[in-house]
Amino acid sequence: MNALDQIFVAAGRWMTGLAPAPLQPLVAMALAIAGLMAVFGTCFAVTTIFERKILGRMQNRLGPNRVGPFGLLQPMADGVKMLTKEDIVPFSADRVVHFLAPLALTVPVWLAFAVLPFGRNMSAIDLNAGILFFFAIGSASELAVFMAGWSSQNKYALLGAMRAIAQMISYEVPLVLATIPVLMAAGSLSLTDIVLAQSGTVMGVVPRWNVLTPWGLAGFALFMIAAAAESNRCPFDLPEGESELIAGFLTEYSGFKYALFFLGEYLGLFAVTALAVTLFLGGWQAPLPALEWFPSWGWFAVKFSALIFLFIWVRATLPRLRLDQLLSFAWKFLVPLALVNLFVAVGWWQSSAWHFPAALELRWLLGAGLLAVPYVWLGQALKSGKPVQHHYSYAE
Amino acid sequence: MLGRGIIKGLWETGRNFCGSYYDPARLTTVQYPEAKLAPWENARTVPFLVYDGKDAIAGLRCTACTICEQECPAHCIEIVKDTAKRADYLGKMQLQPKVFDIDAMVCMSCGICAEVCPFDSIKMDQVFDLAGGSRSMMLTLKELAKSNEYFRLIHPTEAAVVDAARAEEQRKAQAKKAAASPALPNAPATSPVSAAPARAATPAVA
Amino acid sequence: MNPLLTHYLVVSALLFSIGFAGAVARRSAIIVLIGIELMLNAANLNFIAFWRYGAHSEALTGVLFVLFSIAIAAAEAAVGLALVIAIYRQRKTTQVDGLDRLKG
Amino acid sequence: MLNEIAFYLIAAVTLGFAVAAMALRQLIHCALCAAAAFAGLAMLYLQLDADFVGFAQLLVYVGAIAILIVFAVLLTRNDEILPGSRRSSPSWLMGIAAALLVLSGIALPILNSPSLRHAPTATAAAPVKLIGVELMTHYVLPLEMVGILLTAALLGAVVIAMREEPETKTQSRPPAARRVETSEVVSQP
Repeated sequence: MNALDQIFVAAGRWMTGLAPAPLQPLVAMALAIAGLMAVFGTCFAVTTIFERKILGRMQNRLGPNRVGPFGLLQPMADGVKMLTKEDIVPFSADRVVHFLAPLALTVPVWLAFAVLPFGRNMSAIDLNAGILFFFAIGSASELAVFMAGWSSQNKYALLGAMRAIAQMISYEVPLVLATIPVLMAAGSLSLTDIVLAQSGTVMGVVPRWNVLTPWGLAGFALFMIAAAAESNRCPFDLPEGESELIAGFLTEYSGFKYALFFLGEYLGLFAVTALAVTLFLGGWQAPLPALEWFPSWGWFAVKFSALIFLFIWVRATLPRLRLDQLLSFAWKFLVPLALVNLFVAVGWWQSSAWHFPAALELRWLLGAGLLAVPYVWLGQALKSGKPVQHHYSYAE
Repeated sequence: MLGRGIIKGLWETGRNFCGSYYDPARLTTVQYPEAKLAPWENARTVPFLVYDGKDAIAGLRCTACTICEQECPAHCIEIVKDTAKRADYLGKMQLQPKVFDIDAMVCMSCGICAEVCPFDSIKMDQVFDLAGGSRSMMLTLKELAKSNEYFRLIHPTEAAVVDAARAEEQRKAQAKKAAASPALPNAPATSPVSAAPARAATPAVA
Repeated sequence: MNPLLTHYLVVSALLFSIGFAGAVARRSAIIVLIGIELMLNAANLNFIAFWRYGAHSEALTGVLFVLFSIAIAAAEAAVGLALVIAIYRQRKTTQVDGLDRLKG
Repeated sequence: MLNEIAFYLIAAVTLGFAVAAMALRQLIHCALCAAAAFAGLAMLYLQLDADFVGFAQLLVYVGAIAILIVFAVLLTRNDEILPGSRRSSPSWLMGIAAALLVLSGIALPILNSPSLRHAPTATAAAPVKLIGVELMTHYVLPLEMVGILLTAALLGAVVIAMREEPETKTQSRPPAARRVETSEVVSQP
């Protein structure tokens, strides 16, 4: 069990050992980078094909099945198509910024993977402010989106970029607020510590994952909603809403640069999904001690794939929101609920000293009730809100 | 309550996802080159010329009257009349086309040519994978001429009407002929269409 | 070998002067604000450098000062840019030398 | 050695972007260069072992302030198209001279003081936990003040940038023409 669990760590150590001593730190870094890029690059390719197949199945279609067996080589065909297409830069575009925007989006996203623990002893760097690093890096993508939209000199691109920024900034708030109870529970900003804080079981059968507490469940839901919005996934994909904005900030991109944006978006989704696994689903931990024969990175992959499937499922189901719905959903629903969740989390720990019979059930009931009441109430308020009065301040 | 619609929607898509694996009837996709949907009976693409019997040129119904050429809004039909004449299914001597070209690139599938044809000769085809390697898609007489059996196959209702009408005319013509000169032997091929479709309309001049 | 404290301080001084030059020489109010931000950042760099190279790095004073400074810079930028936008709406300009009247 | 190369590289890039941010003609370019300079400073902080500050710098400056600047530029963008407008103020030479004077005033003493020429002390670290403890004990009052300040700044910014009421009245559609739209977020109940 241990050998299989640590196989990647051991392989990395062995390969590092082959290099001369002064170069070893560099080699270790390069290996970690290469490993991450290989795994998540493949993951990107695999996700694109499976997403299309699953979407097809959910709409009673077959999905792509032409290239290779069962269409599994479709990503390669897509890649060849993308990379051999002409790279068009609009005549009036700001060439330098237009060129830099895809890079500015993709590079930080790759960096974000550095702090995520994908298995036991398997994170590229273990920063003690890991999650802060993650969010700091993630905030750079807003600027990249703006660069793309502005440099294209296209009103659809600019509108798409503005929408994307408004959306990313709005949903970053519930994203971070949903994370805070987890950080408080673990008492650390290091993702490795957060995973370790979720080890063990309650009464031998229920894993001590954050998602299995009232505040964790609510936080997980909030986090996933905000994550979908952060990574421009359906139903929050209106920055590139093709029916109204052509392709938003991607309008003027083609060929390799478009492929980079596409890659960046999927990698962003992967990163934030991996973070959700780490924060709420116990990271690489097996659910029960009896299941620890399965390697930790395997557990991580299982949870990760399940969440990616959830995203695809939601994408197949829900229609796109309107912009004002999107923003009021963030500010009038998610943010207040995340704040309530914070209080529930504190109450949960404060009540952990209760020792009378059925204390756990009572705590659960209280926590769930405290969350359900604002949920219903805010939901009602959101639905019966006054009609939005549109006035377009800067479109005269 | 907020979210009930989401749950319902997720349930529906989830059911589709699982259902499409165990119930192939759910899948609506027809995988085109291997499997094709039968076209609707009234579907039409480019025109073609109907001939009777075995020989495409000899059995051609077209009499080179050029009505279709004149009526075609896109001017995609070009007919050159032949000088020689030949007898049609009623025994009348008719002209025949020497050249009959349809530029399928220009044709817009309106079907006016088929409407105006008094000889039920030009009809609308149903071939639709017409993509080719060149910009020219000039259909000549050789490609245009298709048998009556083919016509029956693609437009059974219309073909039955046309065949019945032609058999009736033929019958009348023969009756007239018989009345005029009873001594002469009968012209061959008068069997009704429905009885033996494959051998029904043997050319009158055979 | 690590860079000396002098290096960081010189970088900080250069950054401060660049920000100062921009704030003084450019006409656009937004550039002036960026210049002020750069000057603030130069000061922050000094704090961090002195904390790192100082004798009592366990005290964390420099780090915490910079954290507060960043928070204040954020507030300053928000209010400053809101002012720029409000002024633009009144005067249709953001050039600082065009804003020489007190009457609105 | 590696550290030193990294330092020179980062410092050069940061200063280059800072100069560009002050000197370029297009305001958006200036804003983007400023963002790059802020990111470079964050890297300098990281090199000084101040992880938390570096990430906070990235989060606040690149994630928030740069976006704010960019938005401000876009909202005031008719401004830069004025024909014949100069980007520098009339007395820009004086400004540059003053900046050089400031530079010499700061840099010369730094370069001339030998007491600053020392390598860093033993490894210093600012662990997150310690920062948190300090913020909650010694610095709890400043922390609260910053909280109040940020709230006030938020409200102030909204109030300042908010459009005056009469103007919105004249620009909105008349109530009769307005469709009744429910701002329903998700599907039917």
